[in-house]
Amino acid sequence: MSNSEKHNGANGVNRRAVLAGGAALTASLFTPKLLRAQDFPTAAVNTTGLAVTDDTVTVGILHSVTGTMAISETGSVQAEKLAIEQINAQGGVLGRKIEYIQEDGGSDWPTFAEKAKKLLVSDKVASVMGCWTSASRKAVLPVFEQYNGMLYYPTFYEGLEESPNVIYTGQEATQQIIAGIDWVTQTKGAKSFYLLGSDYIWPRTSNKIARKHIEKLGLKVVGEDYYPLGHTQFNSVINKMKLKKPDVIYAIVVGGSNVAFYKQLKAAGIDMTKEKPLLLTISVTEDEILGIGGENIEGAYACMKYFQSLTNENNMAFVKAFKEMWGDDIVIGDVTQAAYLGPWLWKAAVEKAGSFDVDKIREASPGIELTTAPEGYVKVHENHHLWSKTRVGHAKRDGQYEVVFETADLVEPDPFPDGYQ
Amino acid sequence: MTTAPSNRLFTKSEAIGFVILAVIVFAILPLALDTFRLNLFGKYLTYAFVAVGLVLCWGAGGILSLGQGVFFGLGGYCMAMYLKLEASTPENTSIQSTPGIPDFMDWNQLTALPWWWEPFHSFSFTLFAVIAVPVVFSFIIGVAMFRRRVGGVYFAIITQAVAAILTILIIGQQGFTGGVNGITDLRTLKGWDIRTDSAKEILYFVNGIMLFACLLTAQFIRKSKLGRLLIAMRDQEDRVRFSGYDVANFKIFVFCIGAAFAAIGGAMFTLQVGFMSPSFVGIVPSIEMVIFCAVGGRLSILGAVYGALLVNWAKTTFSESFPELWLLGLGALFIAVVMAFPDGLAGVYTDKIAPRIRKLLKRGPPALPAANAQETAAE
Amino acid sequence: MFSDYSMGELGAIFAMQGFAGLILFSVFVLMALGLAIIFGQMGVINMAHGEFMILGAYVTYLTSNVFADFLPALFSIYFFVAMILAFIASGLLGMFVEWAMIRHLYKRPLDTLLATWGLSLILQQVYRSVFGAREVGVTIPDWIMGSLPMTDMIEIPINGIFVMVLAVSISIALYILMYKSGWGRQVRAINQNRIMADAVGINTAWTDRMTFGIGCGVAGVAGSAFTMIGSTGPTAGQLYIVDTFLVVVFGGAGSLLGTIASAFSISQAQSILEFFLSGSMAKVLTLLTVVGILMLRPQGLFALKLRK
Amino acid sequence: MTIHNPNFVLMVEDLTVSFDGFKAVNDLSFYVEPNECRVIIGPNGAGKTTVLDLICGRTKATSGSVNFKGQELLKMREDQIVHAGVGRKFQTPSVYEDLTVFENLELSYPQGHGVFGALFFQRDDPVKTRIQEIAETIFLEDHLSEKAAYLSHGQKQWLEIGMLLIQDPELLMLDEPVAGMSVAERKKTAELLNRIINDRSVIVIEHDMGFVADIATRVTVLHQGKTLSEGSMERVQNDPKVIEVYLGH
Repeated sequence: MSNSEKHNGANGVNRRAVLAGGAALTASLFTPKLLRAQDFPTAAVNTTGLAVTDDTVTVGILHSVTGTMAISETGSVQAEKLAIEQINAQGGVLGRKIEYIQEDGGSDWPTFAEKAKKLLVSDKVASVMGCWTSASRKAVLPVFEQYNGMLYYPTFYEGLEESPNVIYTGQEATQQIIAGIDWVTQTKGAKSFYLLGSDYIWPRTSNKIARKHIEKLGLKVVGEDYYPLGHTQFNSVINKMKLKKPDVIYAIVVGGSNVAFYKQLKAAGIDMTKEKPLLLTISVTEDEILGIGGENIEGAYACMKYFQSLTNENNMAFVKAFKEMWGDDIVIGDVTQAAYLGPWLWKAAVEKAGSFDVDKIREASPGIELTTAPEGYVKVHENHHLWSKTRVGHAKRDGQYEVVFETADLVEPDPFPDGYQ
Repeated sequence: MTTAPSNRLFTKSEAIGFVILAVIVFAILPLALDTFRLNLFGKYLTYAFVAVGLVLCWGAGGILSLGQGVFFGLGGYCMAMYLKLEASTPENTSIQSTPGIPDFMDWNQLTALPWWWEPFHSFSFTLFAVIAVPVVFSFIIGVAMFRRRVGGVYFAIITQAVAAILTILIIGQQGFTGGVNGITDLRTLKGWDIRTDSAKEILYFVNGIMLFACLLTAQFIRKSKLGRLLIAMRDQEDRVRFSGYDVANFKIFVFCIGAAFAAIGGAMFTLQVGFMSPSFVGIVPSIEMVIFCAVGGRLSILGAVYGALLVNWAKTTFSESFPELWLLGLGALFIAVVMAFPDGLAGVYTDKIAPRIRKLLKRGPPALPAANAQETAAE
Repeated sequence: MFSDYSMGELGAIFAMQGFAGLILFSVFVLMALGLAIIFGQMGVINMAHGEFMILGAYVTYLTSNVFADFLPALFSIYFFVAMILAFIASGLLGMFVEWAMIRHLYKRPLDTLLATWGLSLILQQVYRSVFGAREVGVTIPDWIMGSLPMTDMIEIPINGIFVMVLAVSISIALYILMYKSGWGRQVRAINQNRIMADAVGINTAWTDRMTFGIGCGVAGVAGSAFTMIGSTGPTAGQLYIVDTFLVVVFGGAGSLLGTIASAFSISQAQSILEFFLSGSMAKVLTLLTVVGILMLRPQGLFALKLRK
Repeated sequence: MTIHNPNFVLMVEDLTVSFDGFKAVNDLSFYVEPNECRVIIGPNGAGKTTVLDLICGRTKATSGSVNFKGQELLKMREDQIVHAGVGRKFQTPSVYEDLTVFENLELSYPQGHGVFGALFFQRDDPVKTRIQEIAETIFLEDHLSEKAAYLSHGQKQWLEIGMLLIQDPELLMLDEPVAGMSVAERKKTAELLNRIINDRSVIVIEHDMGFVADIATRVTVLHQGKTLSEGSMERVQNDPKVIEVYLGH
């Protein structure tokens, strides 16, 4: 793959498949009103010197293709490219084809900042889809604020942030956590919890919110443990869990540690299908199950906003198009879907504002609705996060989740939750 | 020739080398590059501090530390703590439950600034700490190891473990350190906005001046009797010991100097890049810093600067165009430097290029004095 | 923290925890044995040790796929075939690396460190290009992933027993190889005096290559075994390198017994601390203790006192 | 503990060192007088080099005492022992090959031995004169600006002796100073040693009996870490125990 060059959207992929997918989506979901470029003169829609011509508009894709985070970020890159393909197939944004410049963050935070700056300053991209870890987002944030760029950030994360220059397309912690804990206490009658996490900010913050909520419900947290990223030995903590006999193991383990944890849990005789204890996680998407092995995590519950197995029409078309573009073996996790929303949300904001200017997009963004999202209907909140439903999936042996619960209404994003800090 | 060999600070060719580097750093790069690229080169130059320290420790003294990232990080963190406190005024942080403390502390339910953060309100204390903290730390490690005659491979592995420990600690104590995200969103230095283009340019020059100060210090050490003792220790440690020197003291000293250089680099890194995170403390960056030094030539302080510039520039360029090939290239570079060019760029220069230049110069006036030939080989 | 539990429960947990410590011990032994040979006997610092382990893991992954596709009837025992293949693959790669690289660097131990670090980067990228950046899921036969219920509380994981048995058998095999066979005598002779060994007719070049190959092969077997408990990805090997080196150095280079003793003490310390503290702090305390002891006793636990 | 006796420069008493149970030096005692040249001889493995290692602090003794002019050397660091006035030459020539002869001698000049002393050490005239003087003594005055790596084996041995001389030690210990030298070099070395041992005490380990006879005041024969015989060259040569050890088996 060669980066840092302009890509016309359809390069290197099966154009027909994409068009078919895009068309299927278009046809089945809504009838787009075709916007023609000549109705929107470049000088009018681009007053800040962004990379917009009469026929094209350039955006940036900024993820890790190399390094340890490449494992996770690949799916996001694929989703963003798919969305761009489909938008172009429908006629682009304000009649202009989207071109993208892809940069590699190399799993290294200063590199992210460096490349973000390059995208904004040298390439003058109209928006950036990118970042995965909180650390990379924190590193680029000052750059986006200084040069007034717009970042579409796909990962579920710890919250505690609300930047005018970021649209958070994944869930923040309270959206993901509170609904899940309510569900497990109401349907499963859980009374005691054991919190486990990898040792960094997202698991720690999430567990903090979880603990407050559990205690608010009058229930008990019987243990809380953190292991360094990349840790591979979990027998001691599994023993502690056996001693404390929690009803729920609430696990936020990430990366390679995940694989070790679930394999060792299974080997220690904790059969998750028996739900004694029940395992609830917010960090294992279908992507992670590939590495863990479906047979090792069968019976666990995951709480997030999207599962590949969702059966609504939007999602069926999305999964079909995704597989046509990237191959049949691929799985789609929560973050991948959230990344897919980025270009669509940006398109909607541009069209609502009638301009590519970042300030106008920012103004236009709150209130934007997307009825075509694979996860269903979403809406941008004033705090730049998405209103979205939260769902609970039950892991099956084949590596997919069966959706067993879904919140009745959209959950309001609350990045600075009162009483949870 | 029965007179004593040259004892001047510079031989002629060394002086020329310093001048050329100064021209590159202070004239060519700033003129040729836009602010963005210049800032990148400024970042690369902060690694050169570490590489120069490694030339003293490893090339001259034979002490290979795989934990230089620790000192780079400590220096950088000290600076970042000061900048973060300045950025965390009660007005800026009014949305927090406890305004006036850094944001990550607030997220971690800290309600007051930890006592050991307090002194970092003072800029002069911070400047002191940038050097003192890493030096004290390296002194402790140095005393413990060199007094017990731990050297070579063992020293390398233990410093590596120290880097691992510090990384886990920083990440684990996120309420106090910012955890894996590091200390981010640094804005001003005594009210001066360090994010603007003009600030970046000024910082680049400050960085260059600091680097030359370190280079001159390193050159002075190399040319002093202490410098010759380091080489002597590397080759015949026992002989030095039985000539009445307390070998450990010299190793501790040079290790502390290396740590101080790395720390200055770290502080300049924080200023120019605008944040500090544990990813510069661990094993991988520490080993990469060794390769900067090896590529430049482990015996040449000027080579170390070129090594840091070249490897990092290549990293940026190649990872932009061929992200998949970059790791292969970096790996191959490690192997090539060790197997084919153990003296790095500086070695290639003295063996292959310098003789030709001299030949050329000899043909036409003014000829370089032949006496310098051997001295050139030493640098 | 224990007042709420009955004696029976506590007894069971301590038994389990002891067992967890033993598993960790076996994991450390498996990680460190290959390195102990290469570092201890040859003085080579192989920073690519983790990547040799991961090669074994990938071989296991491929073998499991082949068995699943072509020999489903024999799937339950594919693991043994995989371990042998892992040994061969990592061993051959090791011998190649020794021939191409290491043999030129015997006099410069610190340089082997840099060169093998370069090698590890290259191997990581090769794994990424061949197997993809994502972790691969190795399907383990069900019988290995089960557990033996001893009482209500005590359940012994079979993969733990498997790792332990493997660690013990490889240790014994290596012990016999190094200390009871003519070949082992040659290796040790070279370690003590290369020139002399050469002079008395030992084929030092071949012995070196075999030693390095066996060390890497053992790493491959370890990697194969770790598919049962850990992840298999391009960069997974990096997770092991610091622990492995500390185990070997702490034990005293050149001493297999020392390596085993050090694996035992570090694993027990870590396992016990993990039970009482959070995992991160347990790890920091363990590493600090090891580094502290190494500063006081740099030659490690079991170094011979030699006349220099 | 040994009480210092002003008649002796060095008093070695009950010195023992054991390596994992093997006693390389076993309960050894001997005494060296001022201006004496003591030669230690003995078969391979007798513990000769180990004795020197123990005196100069390179090996730590298991028990016993080494008293040098009233100071207990066993409790001192190597560099402190050197400063007390003990110089040691190793068996294989150990000079700094990457440095010039001048620099080799300069590093041994007894000044600027602390870290900062070395950092701000000035190469002034007394230093240069002294180096010139020593270089002449060790036949290397024409090689001062050459790298030590380019010297012949014998010249390296001389250089190392010169590096000791410049410190002007009261007790000089030489481990096989003529090993590997040509006949001509041997003669020159004997001459050199005869010149420099006059105003100090010397302990020499040597195999070459002709050379020993040339320089020795007294001879100590070591066998299995113990003194087998001691006295003048003539007495030792006629001692039946010595003959048995050297020729008996």
